[in-house]
Amino acid sequence: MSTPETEENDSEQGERGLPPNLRRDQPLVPVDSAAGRALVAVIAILTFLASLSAGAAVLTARASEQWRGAVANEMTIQVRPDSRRNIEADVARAVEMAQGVASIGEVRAVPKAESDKLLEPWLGAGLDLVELPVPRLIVLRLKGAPGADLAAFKDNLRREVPTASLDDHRLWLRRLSTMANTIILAGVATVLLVLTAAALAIAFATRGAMAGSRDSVEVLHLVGADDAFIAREFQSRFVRLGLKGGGAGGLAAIVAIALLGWFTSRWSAAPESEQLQALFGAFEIGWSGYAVVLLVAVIVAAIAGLVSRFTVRHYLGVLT
Amino acid sequence: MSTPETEENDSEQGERGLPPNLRRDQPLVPVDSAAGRALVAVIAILTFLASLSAGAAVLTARASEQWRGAVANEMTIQVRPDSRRNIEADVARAVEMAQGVASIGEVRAVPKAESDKLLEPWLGAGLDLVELPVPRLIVLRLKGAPGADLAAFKDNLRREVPTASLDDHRLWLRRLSTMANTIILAGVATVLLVLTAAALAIAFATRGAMAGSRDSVEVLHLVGADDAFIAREFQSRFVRLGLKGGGAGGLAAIVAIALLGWFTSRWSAAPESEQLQALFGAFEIGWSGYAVVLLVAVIVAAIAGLVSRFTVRHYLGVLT
Amino acid sequence: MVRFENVGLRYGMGPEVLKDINFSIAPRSFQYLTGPSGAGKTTLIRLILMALKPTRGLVNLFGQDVSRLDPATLTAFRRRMGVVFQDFRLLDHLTVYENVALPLRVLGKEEASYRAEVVELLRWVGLGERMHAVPTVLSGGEKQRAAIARALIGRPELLLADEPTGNVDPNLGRRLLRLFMELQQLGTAVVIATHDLALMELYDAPRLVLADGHLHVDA
Amino acid sequence: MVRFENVGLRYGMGPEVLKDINFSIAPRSFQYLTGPSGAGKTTLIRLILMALKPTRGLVNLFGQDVSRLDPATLTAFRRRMGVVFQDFRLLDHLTVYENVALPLRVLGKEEASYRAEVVELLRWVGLGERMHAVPTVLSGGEKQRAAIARALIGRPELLLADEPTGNVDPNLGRRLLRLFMELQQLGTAVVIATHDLALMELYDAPRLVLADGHLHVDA
Ligand SMILES: Nc1ncnc2c1ncn2[C@@H]1O[C@H](COP(=O)(O)OP(=O)(O)OP(=O)(O)O)[C@@H](O)[C@H]1O
Ligand SMILES: Nc1ncnc2c1ncn2[C@@H]1O[C@H](COP(=O)(O)OP(=O)(O)OP(=O)(O)O)[C@@H](O)[C@H]1O
Ligand SMILES: [Mg+2]
Ligand SMILES: [Mg+2]
Repeated sequence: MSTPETEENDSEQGERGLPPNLRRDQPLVPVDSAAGRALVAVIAILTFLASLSAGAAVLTARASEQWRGAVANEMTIQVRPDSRRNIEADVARAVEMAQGVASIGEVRAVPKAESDKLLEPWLGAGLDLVELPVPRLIVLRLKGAPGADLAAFKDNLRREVPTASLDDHRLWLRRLSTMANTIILAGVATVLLVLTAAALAIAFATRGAMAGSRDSVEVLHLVGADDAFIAREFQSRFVRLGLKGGGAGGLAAIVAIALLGWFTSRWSAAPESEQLQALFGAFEIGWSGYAVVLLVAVIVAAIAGLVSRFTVRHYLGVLT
Repeated sequence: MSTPETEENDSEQGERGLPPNLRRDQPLVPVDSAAGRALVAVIAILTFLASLSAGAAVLTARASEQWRGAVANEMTIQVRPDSRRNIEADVARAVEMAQGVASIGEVRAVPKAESDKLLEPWLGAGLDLVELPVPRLIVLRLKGAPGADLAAFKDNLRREVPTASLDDHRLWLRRLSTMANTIILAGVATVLLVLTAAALAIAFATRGAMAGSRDSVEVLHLVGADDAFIAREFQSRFVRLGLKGGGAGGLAAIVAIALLGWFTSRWSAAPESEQLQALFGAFEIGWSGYAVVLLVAVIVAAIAGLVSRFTVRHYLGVLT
Repeated sequence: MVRFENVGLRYGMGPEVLKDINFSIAPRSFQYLTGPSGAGKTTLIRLILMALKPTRGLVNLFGQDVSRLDPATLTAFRRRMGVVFQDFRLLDHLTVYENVALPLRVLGKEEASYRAEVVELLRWVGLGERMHAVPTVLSGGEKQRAAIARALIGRPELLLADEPTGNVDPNLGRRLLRLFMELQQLGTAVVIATHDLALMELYDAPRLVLADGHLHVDA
Repeated sequence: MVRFENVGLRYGMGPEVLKDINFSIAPRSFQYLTGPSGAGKTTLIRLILMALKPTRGLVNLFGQDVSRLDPATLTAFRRRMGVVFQDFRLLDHLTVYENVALPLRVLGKEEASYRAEVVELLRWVGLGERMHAVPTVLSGGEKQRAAIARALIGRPELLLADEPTGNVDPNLGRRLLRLFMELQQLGTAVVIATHDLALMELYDAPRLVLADGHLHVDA
């Protein structure tokens, strides 16, 4: 048994050599306790939720950018039929005028058959539109941003072809933007909410750990450790937990997003997906999306570090 | 000081009387520790998120029910203009026929001015539609569910008024339903995810508490407590924590939803809100919504009880 | 009441802490358990408490082989024993009164039925003034006395006390020894693990001496 | 080195545990601190450690009034003291080796620089075989020895030992006492709080006796 060894043994100590691995690289506060694992799990879950919300926001932002880009770079001239005028001549004149404007790149008069087709869903399929004097459309594609010459063009057009009107899709843009902004806002709000939740969870967990380690902290103080030393030990622990949780949650989110993308791409044959595709594009969040997810995970770890540092400092202040 | 009292004191014990409040109503495992508060906070946050998601799902479900109800209870007859026929006579005939059908309650021919207005956004505001032979609409409101007589009516109509066609809005219904179902599904998925998160958090916290109370559990065992007794003590603690957290989170969610409703109703003057109103109705979740929020809170508490019971039982099994 | 036959115990992959232990404890007997630090006194007590399973040999308790006990009997046996832990093992969130009343509370007894008894015992061990305190604010000796009171409150048939006087002054030690002796007279078998020679000289009783994992009896 | 002038202490709203305490500890001195259980020995040691503030009176440490110390000096003073707690206070998640090395580790020393020294001390107190174990699997006496080793490893100027032999056998107690005496010869002032009359008879030294909150010196 471990009755004390005789003094001769002590003199032999040099020859015996020292046992290897004396000090494991253990921090001074317990690391992988069950409470620590609980915190990692909660952080992972919160990171997962935050990442998914962020991903949804990015997805919507990207899709709405596409719409906005497409819609903002396009204008249409609508030529109304008028029994006293020749509509084909009016269309030709408007096309000609548009081609003369510097900031307009491409001009295409939509053939009557095509524009009839556009109206079909609204007027009913069976209607014979050939007989109907529907307005004709001319699609203009802009080069770069809308220039000042467009305003002049608008006036000219109104003067020369009174039945034509230039439409810059403001109404559509606004509707789409409201929709997209709401989704993005909800996503960002969720991210903020979840990050707050994570910060709270970490703060409470740090408090819990500190209360549980109250004795250890007192011992550390009494063997001569100063506050900075103790705070470092706690903080390094919580940053580690935060990184673990954030990493796991972020990874899970990336996998989930990738899976969802794969699913929707397989499912896109179904007619129901049309609507979603219109809203969310091809359900691809791209590199920027993955970067945002990673960013969220990193922010969670950073929050873990900051919050635990603050909590530990505060608590050490209370103790002394 | 507390040096032992002499034996004379002991014989006096009866006269002295017993001190009151000897036993506080403390459970045998610590209740309001910092770790416990951390768990309450996390549960509250998760309940809040789950309740909000559930609220959003209910909101969408209610709104979509309204659309679906409105759309499903409505049918339209479209009467196409035909240069060889008198459109007003056709409309009158179709109205007359519709009024003869048992399952159709109300029949209203949309006046030309009104149906022109419906087309305006699509054809451009400046268009003089008086000259335009646009189709005419007759709105039919059904009594109850669509009956078998409607099919007969459809055939009759086609025969007697060839320019008229009955539209039951299937396309619209499908589009709206897809959209609404997606939102509801996302809401339900979030609720499930968050409930899983809560269950996990509670399981880990119970494990943590049990590991932290390992000594207490051993002491309880050794002074003669059986597993059922110990499990009851732990479980009652965690159910209490779950109720606290769930209650706080649910309350916060109800407040948040009420605030949001108030905000949107104030904000609804703004043109951007139109779109949202169309999707979500008046942002009122109603009693059923609040009931769902409460349900979520109760489920969280129930999960806390079940999960902690299971975890404690399992852990006690491991210990012995 | 307790009988060990060729009991051996090792912790994990370590060396054998106890080897070929043979002894028995008669009802109403009184004995010391002694031996150098680390000899295995606490281990032996944990074996009797069924908190450890022997790696070999037979432990017989109240006439039954403990290796094939069902949980209900195990709990029932433990309720017939009282134990003072070397490190006290009081529950820190309960008051001294609640700690001492614990063995009665887990039996499901009404508080009113044991209240007077608990208070009397607390006064006897000198904790009458401290019964509302939680263990964390007690002095070492006060904790030890609370642990002793908890072991005695159930009037066990077998009392196991691990170093019960290590943190109290000699006067108080004598007083506590008297308490154990009274308990024995009421019918309890008492085992006191101790290093305290002065205590053992105070009241002569058989000594179970552990050394190098073996046990011999000094009568 | 330590000087108390009219020191009084009460916990919270309780009675005064210490009243009008006057004494001083000279460098390189050796003394016992004794008194019945609950007399305030541990409290007095906590006052010297600056883990408690006196409710009245003056505590002077290393020539400075402790009531107006800044945190840095406080830490520096604590590094000049070594303490053996009555309840050991080892960190349960660290091995015995790591626990004993703790005072050196918090000084920021490299592990290689103190390794041999720590191992030697552990062997001296008989924990050579147990240095990789965590405190939870140690016997009571082994924990106590680890706590003593931790207090000694930094070669403090002032050693405060609270009941350092309550859980070890008399042989080992003598051995540990010898260790304290050696330390004193190397220049440390030693205060040993104990109830153990046998120990105090082994090596005669002044006794600070606490009773009813008052302190008198038995030279
Ligand atoms: N859980 C455990 N795991 C591994 N080894 C253990 C464990 N518990 C005790 N030991 C070892 O077994 C030996 C005997 O321990 P035990 O506590 O029975 O000694 P003891 O006689 O009570 O000593 P003391 O008088 O110091 O309390 C010691 O060397 C101890 O380190
Ligand atoms: N934190 C505290 N709060 C309130 N009372 C306390 C606290 N710590 C100790 N006491 C009380 O102060 C008194 C003196 O305690 P102290 O621990 O100093 O005694 P001691 O001389 O070390 O006794 P022992 O020999 O039993 O260890 C005791 O009655 C104790 O209950
Ligand atoms: Mg022991
Ligand atoms: Mg003490």
